[in-house]
Amino acid sequence: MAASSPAGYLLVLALVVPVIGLLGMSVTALIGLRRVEFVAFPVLVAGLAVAGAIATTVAETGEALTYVVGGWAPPLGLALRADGVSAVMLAMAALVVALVALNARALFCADDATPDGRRAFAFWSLLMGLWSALNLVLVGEDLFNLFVALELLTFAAVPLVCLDGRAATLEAALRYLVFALIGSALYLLGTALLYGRYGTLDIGTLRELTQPDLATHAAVALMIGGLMAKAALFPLHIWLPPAHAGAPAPASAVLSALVVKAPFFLIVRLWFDVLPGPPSLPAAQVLAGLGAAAILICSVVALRQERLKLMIAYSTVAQIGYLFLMFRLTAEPGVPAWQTIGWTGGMLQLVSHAFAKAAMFLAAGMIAEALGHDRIAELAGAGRAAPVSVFAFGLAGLSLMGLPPSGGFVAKLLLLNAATLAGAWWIAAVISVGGLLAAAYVTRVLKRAMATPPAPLATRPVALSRELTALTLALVAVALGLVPLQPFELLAIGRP
Amino acid sequence: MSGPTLYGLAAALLVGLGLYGVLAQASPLRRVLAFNLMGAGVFLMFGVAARRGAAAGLPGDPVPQALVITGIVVAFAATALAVMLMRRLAQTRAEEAAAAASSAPAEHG
Amino acid sequence: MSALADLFTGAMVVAGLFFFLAGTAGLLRFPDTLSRLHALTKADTLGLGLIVLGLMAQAPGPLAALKLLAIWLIALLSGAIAGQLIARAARDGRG
Amino acid sequence: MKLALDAVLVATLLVLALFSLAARQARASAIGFMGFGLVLALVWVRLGAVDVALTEAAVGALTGLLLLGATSLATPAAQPSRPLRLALAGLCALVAGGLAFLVLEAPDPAPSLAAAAVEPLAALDLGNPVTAVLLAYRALDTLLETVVVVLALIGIWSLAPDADWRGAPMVPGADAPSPPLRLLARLLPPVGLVVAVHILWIGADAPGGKFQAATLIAAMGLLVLMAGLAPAPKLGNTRLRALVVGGPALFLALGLLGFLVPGSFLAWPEGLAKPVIVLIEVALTTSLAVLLALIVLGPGARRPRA
Repeated sequence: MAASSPAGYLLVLALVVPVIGLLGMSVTALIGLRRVEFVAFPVLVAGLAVAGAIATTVAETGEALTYVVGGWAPPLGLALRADGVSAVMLAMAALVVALVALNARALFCADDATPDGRRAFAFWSLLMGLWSALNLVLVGEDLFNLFVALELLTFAAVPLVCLDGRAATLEAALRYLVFALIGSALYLLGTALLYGRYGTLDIGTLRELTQPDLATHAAVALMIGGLMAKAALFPLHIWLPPAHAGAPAPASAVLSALVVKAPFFLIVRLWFDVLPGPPSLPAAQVLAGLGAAAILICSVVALRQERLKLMIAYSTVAQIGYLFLMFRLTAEPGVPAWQTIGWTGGMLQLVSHAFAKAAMFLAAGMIAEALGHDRIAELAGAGRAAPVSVFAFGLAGLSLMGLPPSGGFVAKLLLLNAATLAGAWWIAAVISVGGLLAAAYVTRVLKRAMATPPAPLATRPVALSRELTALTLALVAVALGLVPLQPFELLAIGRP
Repeated sequence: MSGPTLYGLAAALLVGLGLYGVLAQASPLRRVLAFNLMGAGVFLMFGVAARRGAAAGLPGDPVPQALVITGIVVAFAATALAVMLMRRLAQTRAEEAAAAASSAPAEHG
Repeated sequence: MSALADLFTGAMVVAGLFFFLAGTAGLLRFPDTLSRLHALTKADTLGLGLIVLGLMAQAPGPLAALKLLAIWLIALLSGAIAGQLIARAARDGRG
Repeated sequence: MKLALDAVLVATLLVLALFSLAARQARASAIGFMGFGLVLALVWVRLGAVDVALTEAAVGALTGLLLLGATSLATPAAQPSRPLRLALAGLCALVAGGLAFLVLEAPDPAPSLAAAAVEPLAALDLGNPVTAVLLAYRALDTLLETVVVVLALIGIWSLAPDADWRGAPMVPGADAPSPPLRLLARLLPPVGLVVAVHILWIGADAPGGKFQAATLIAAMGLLVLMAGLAPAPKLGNTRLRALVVGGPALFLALGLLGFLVPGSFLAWPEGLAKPVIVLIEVALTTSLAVLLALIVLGPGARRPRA
């Protein structure tokens, strides 16, 4: 196992900086601050700097960063590692968290000692915990350490859903928790089987050891099954729409853009780094088939929603479906997965969806604040009340539809090409139909929002600076469309 | 049959029982209880691996034993969060029902 | 000496188990909460005491024997008070 | 003879598991689960994992307390349809059967890190390899796990109504404590504290350690509160908050100091490993005891008006 890289300490900082913020927030009075968000902002700046430093180091050296914690080399100790994909996703998470935080500042700014302080204290503390957990998922190399990361993520995400304390959102949070716990239990079960079989949980060590036998396949299947429930892959998605629609808009943005990507990322790790030998085509077909079903069915369901936030939540389930197509599209005989365009397409879909979806939820939140509701049928006038937000919503929609110029366009084009190359015509057809359905549900909202209201509306003004955070996220999603249309070097760094 | 194998089979049964309970029970409280049974089965799987890996004069491999200790504490935290969510849900439902009952006649009357 | 100690331990543990058995039979057979409680707490306290006494003969040193005794005392205390609490709950109609 | 004992334990364990799943009354099922936890602790002893047995016995009791306190919430809800239940039962039987097959087919000799874990013990000056795993080899797991517990507490606090969130939580029974309970709450805590300190202190060399000690202290604290001997603390209290985060903060700070000496995160300086580990364990025990007790007490609440 490799020793620590010179800049490996950055990986530790990525985990630890948000934790310092989290601990500090509980004792704001002790450190002389009256408001929780005063702790959050220095932490956000530091975290952004760390993520940026990791990304540039990995890109410049062309090698993965590694760190051996405490000097105890695996398999006894724990290692952290960031390859090209991890570095990109760390930067993505930091950017989304920071922009969402800028948007949330006005919503969660109460003094810690006041009654309203509950929401502010909970939101910022949980956001910090969530960010640390995400970073650990992205850099962890030990399957049990990753289990702890998943639990940290669950405990941060679930209470965010029911911050408003209504019975409906509490119920959504409880259902989310039950699904997440079943997922963790199955994941841990697979981990136990792998330890019993190989005596190590370090992914780097397992890669060398795993044999294509029943125990290994059963263990990985259990783990992937559990992670599928956490990633809300169809038909295990039923917890997601009420949870993501019930949370306050900034929380929804983080949950939909980042939290569901963490279990998906772990499935990718298990699939490509733990499973021995070339991936089996039938299993890839099953995952891709479920992804395709998610795209078709949940896009149609999104089209029929009456609430804007519920529609966006169903769109999340559909867009997650695209990610699972990747398992079929990277299975080219004789070519390592990360040199296929399916790999680039899948990863690009992941990143561009994160920015687009965060933008969309923030924009929806601003529109709901301006109008006082989020019923799609009564959106007329939104274009005048919150023009920047509606524009951001439209831009983000481009990415979901897969129209140029946007990251979603390039991602879906790459996936489409990969499907054609692999001869998987049904996947190509699903991608095309999915784009049309997304266009239908996005334009449905835009048309209503741009219409003139029948009577003059009483709207509340919304701060332009907050609208601009949504717009920035949407612009990043668009700018991702400039990524070259070929296997992308950065995403292959550090692959074996 | 050896002791660890026996406990391994018990662990397999507990996982099956717990999983069925989590999936098929209707009441959230029983689901949480079943989740704990399933968790116990999973931890026992680690325990059996630890016992089978006894070496160097130890009664068991200490690494999985330590993992189980961490896991037990995490499972406790999960149970607590679930129970508190249920409690709050019951309170809020009662409050919302009372509010609806008191406001409904006013609106129509 | 050790054979004698083993014999003592065996006899005490068997006697203790007998009281546990009797207490459990009472728990299962008696009609109402108070009499069940009566059977259970009395018999189990004595049963545990006998077993502890038997095991003290096997203890490696006086400190370990004292620890065993302490266990019995704590069980005695908490058993008595738990019995009281359950009886009160039963009296108040919460049992 | 020993196998017979194992068989009896396994049978009891499974019967209690079935009972707690199938019992009609929610309270019976919670009590069945507490019994299950006790038998499970014995099973851990039989598996040569005394540390785990102590943790299971201590934490299992708190879990049982939580479930028992929630039995009034068991609302009758619609069961899934019969065909669906049959399908689920089939699926679960398949999982259990597959696992049983894998248990029988487990590799022999089993892979193990026991030898690797024992080798550095002398340099760390520790006698208990489990403590070495928790606080040296895999210290990051333990650090993050305490953060998990802190986060769970914050999540629970966030469930409070706005007006009460910094107030004291409700303590069941504290308004009208019975005299015998007050007596117990006066007699038991000193004994419990001594036992907890003992368990913590020997943890470096023998089975025991911070989780077990912290759970015991938390239970003593809960007993005192439930007997009405002390009022529940206000959750907004800065000193209480400092107690909650103090342990994890010290652990993290010492871990970061490792960057300077001996040069790695969560590495302990040569020769000082044992004092540092004992210091962390003491600090974590204090924080975890407060954390666990507060988690059981729940979010801030208003006292119902008499």
